Amino acid sequence: MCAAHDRLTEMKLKTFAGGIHPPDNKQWSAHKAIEDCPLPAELIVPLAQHIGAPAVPCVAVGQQVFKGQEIGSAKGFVSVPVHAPTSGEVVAVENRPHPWGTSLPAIVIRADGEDCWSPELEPADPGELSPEEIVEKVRQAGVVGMGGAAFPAHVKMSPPPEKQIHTLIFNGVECEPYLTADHRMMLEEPERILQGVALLQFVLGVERVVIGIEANKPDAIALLTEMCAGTPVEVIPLEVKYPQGAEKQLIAAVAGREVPSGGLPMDIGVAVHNVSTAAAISDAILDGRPLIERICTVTGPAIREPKNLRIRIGTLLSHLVDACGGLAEEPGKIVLGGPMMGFTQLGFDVPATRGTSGLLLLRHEDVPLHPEGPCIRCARCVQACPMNLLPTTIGAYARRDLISEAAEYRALDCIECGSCGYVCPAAIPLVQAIRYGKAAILAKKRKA
Amino acid sequence: MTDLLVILVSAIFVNNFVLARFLGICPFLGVSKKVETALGMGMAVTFVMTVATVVTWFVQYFVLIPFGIEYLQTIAFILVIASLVQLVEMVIQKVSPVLYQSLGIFLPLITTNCAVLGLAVLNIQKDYSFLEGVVFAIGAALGFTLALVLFAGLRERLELCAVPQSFRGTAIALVTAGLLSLAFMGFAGLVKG
Amino acid sequence: MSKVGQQLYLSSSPHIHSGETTVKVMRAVLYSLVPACAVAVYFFGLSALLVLLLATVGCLATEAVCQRLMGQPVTIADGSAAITGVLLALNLPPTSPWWLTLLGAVIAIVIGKQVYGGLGSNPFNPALVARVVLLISFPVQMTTWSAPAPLGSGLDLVTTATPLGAWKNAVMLTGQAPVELQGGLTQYFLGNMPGCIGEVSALALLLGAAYLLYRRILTWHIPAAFVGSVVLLSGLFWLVNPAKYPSPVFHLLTGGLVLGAFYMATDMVTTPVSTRGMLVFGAGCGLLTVLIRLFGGYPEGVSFAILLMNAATPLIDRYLRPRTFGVQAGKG
Amino acid sequence: MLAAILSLGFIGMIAAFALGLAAKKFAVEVDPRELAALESLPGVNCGACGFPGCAGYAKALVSGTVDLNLCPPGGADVVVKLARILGVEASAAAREIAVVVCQGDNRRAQVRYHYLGLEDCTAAQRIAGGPKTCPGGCLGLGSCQRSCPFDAIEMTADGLAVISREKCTGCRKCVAVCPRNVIRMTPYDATVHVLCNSHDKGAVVRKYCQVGCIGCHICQKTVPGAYKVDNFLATVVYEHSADADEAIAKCPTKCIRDFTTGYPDGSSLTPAVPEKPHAA
Repeated sequence: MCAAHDRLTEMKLKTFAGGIHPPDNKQWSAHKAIEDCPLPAELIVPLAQHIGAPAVPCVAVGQQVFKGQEIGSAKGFVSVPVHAPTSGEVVAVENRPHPWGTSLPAIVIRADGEDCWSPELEPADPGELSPEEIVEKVRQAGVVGMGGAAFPAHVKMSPPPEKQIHTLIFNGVECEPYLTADHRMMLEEPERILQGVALLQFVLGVERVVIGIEANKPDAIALLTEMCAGTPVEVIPLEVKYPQGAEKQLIAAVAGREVPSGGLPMDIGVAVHNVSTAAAISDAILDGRPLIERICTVTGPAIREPKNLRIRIGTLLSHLVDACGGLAEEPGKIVLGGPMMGFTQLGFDVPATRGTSGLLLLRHEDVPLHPEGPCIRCARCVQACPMNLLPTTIGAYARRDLISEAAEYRALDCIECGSCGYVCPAAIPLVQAIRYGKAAILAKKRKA
Repeated sequence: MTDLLVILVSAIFVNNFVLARFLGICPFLGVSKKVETALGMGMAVTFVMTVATVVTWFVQYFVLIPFGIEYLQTIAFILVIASLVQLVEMVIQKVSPVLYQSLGIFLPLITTNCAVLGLAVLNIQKDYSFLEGVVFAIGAALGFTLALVLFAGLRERLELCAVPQSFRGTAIALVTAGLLSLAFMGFAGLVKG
Repeated sequence: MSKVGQQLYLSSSPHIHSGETTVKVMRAVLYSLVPACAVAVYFFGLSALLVLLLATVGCLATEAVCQRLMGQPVTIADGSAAITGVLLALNLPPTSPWWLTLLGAVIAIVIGKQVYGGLGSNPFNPALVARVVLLISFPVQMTTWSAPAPLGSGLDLVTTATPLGAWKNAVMLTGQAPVELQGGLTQYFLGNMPGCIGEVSALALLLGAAYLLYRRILTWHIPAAFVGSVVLLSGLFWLVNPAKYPSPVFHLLTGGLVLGAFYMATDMVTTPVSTRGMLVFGAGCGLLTVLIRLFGGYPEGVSFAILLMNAATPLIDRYLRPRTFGVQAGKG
Repeated sequence: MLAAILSLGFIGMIAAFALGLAAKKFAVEVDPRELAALESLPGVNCGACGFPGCAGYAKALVSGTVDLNLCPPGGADVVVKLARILGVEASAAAREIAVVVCQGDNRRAQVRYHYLGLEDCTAAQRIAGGPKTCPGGCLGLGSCQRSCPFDAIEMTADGLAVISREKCTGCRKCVAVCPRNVIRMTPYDATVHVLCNSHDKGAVVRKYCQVGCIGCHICQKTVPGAYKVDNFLATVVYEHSADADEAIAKCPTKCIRDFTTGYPDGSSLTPAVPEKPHAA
């Protein structure tokens, strides 16, 4: 392992232009094996957990449901169904606090403690399935991108015929500081991942398959390299730099090509899936099980015992905190996701969703508080921006409501990775300003 | 050849019409809020200046001097230049309504623009030949455009600055113009023009 | 688990920060100027120290008064006014009378900075604005130079010409460069020559710049492009006529070139933000500097060159944006 | 002398001829009514009419497809002028002004988290629905103030927007920019308003705001017809609000206010409205 690490540091690692080097703070949980989070008494399953149209409830209050039973149906192509994370009774279908900041429709299930799988779910033999059947099963299983964005996986698995995919990239980068969920999964459940990799490779009919992993996970790189020996799958170590795991930056590092502005990876014949998504696809086909649980890193200086938990979708954050020994200290910030792109929460009464890769609890003293000052045009944000934008200029235009100017400086190309905000010595909320500008640009476009 | 180059460089940098001779301040302040407009204005001025030089040169040497009525120079030049600008205005309005809108009321301003008239008069004063005169005109116009575009860039940037209330608008524009002129003084003595 | 109260912070991402602040950046710049100031005091004695102190205190006081008058919070602790003060002092002759120094400080802060809205808003480098205003308004005081009189040497400051001034005079009178000027390059490097307080010792300035490069406050682009274009252009003239034009090394070590290239032209506020823009900015500064030095009326062109390029910065920023990821070159 | 007259005359003739030719060749049709309309508009280019600046509105007016009363800053005078120019019947718009229907500044209404970020209400609203517990209350970050082309909005020290009756022209820019819809257009002549925007039940409102409407119906009972209570929130029925001020003293949470007697607490604006016609 040590030798592997040395080799990694000697090699000229692939990466992208720009980016930052925040302290990764993964030591809190990187060595902690995945633990099953105790089943809570009540689960709150939001109907909107993915990008696209929310699911529509298909169960009634009082109904008994099995674990894995569909409780919300997909509405439209870019949408996925949601499933009961455990067996029990539907006690409410109503608006509940949602991680997105408002109250949104959710199905509340009181667990009966049996945790009994739906008898309708059956494993399938992938050898007997056509690619279309696999995609349909993935859709039915509600699999979404597990890196955080939660984009329905079946959409990425069914590119239009004119867009032939030739490179399939699996994202094991996990560049967000603090988070170790993917890392632990690669170490502990590589079979699940590789089965998913094989399935995706079959569905998309690609020649080149790559797993990209940041070089700060030498054990995972060594393990997967060993397991992939003799297969067409190549494991590529990548330079430790944020946002190495952003889709476009990962493609640039691995394939050396840029996704065109406003386009999708499939436009240049590439598809990217998270390693956890691959594992979920494997579950969906080989076990017939829908996506009802995921690995979530509960970490940060304000939690007593940081852990990597296997959680049911719909578990309240308070339950996760309890499972990690409670709070070490009054938290100053509750972040769902990583510290660079995660969303702050008003409390622990919101459920974890399919996109919840981490719960980060910062103490009061960890919250960057120094007041915003004027921009001194130091250009750090320009150097850090992985999209080669001028964040300070876009931000300045956006907050003065000069929307067409912000658009001219290509605000819509921003991936909101937060690199600019991280480096800004004047503590200008650049990402927020650019987001504001992007929303205004899109609103203007809709109007026109 | 060297003479022409000296005339050109001198007119653009050393004796910049706006920043060293302080001619044409009105459009300099008026049409410098946006770089695009400034460029359009610069082109309009370049065109007017060149044509005005040609025409006034002929008027001077083929009308005024032969008839011995040099004392009518100013009136004759104004007459010629004013009609010219009218012409340009009509053409632009027809050909490029967008440019016309952004130049707005400033096109007619070139009519009585001291830069254009000053150029024509200077040309005669300096005893330039026809070719020298044209080069001088182009240099002056380029210098005007350069100053205008630089200034427009600065003003666009000022839009994003927290300029104190009492200095907003013309006040800060004038301060900036002063500083720009100060910087241009570095060219002093660069060529004897 | 404990109840979460109203003490939570909520914000947009990111939720961590590098810890770099404007104040830290400004302080680092101040630290980096210490060697140059020390050398200046060594060579020019107490009069240099006096100018340094007067300029710095003058800038701080002016900034405080301006902000108080405008009803804004007083932010002189951020260090930016102090930097302006020190840089202004470094751009003045060691024998500047006290009123000249103070006037410069007021001009720098009021006209150079505060009328534009303070830190981050000024289009021109405030210290250079002040220097140029003084140079044009008080040419006698601003071009009275003295030979260094190192501390302890017992010498008095004697009026003499700067190397660049001497060269220009000689060329104007005889058309030939004086031979003896080329000789003292090592002395020039150390700072043993007449000139502005801060421009004499290339060594001390480079030491400070190295620290800034290490702290990643400076990037190499502007200084490299500046120095590179000066070497290239002056070298060209030198090769054509070495009897008349001084060598590139002479250009580099005399006058305010090192001070300009590493400190004045790298003022973040007044320079482009993109890498390409910085290179163009630096090259433009170098080009203008050499042109003004060799052909202009003033012996030294660094200040004017930088001010002119400051003026061009918005245009450079506008037309030399970095190529956005995923956008083909030449499209948008 | 003759030479001078002749030569100048000759030059003038040529110029006139060239111009005349150009006027024919490059003629551009501009409706004179458009110019006249543009001239009579105020020229502040505020965009309240929904067109790009006054010139845009003038153009649209001439096309005859839009109403004459879309220019709030211009007021009734402009409508009359436009009607004369365009030869149509004037339908004078009653003057409307914007009112912030909230008194819950940061002292009187609960703030549920420390907000870090842009000083902008729309941006703050996106962070978990905004830092005020009240779902409808003024966030106090001043987006409306910055959007106002007439400098009519004041932000109090405790974070509450207050709109000056005198300066407001009714352009509705603030209404469009407010993410919480707490700014309403009201008839200028109506000076009594219920300053609350929360539809929560009384008990809930009491928990997070000292000056919120609790839906107690007392105002409605005191001055029948002048108030209506809808979903736990009272509003003034402006058509019948002549005696609405009689309920002010009865309101238990003091959320009804007559703007002629004073703006919300903390505002430095002074009411400068002549006494109401019926109060004699």
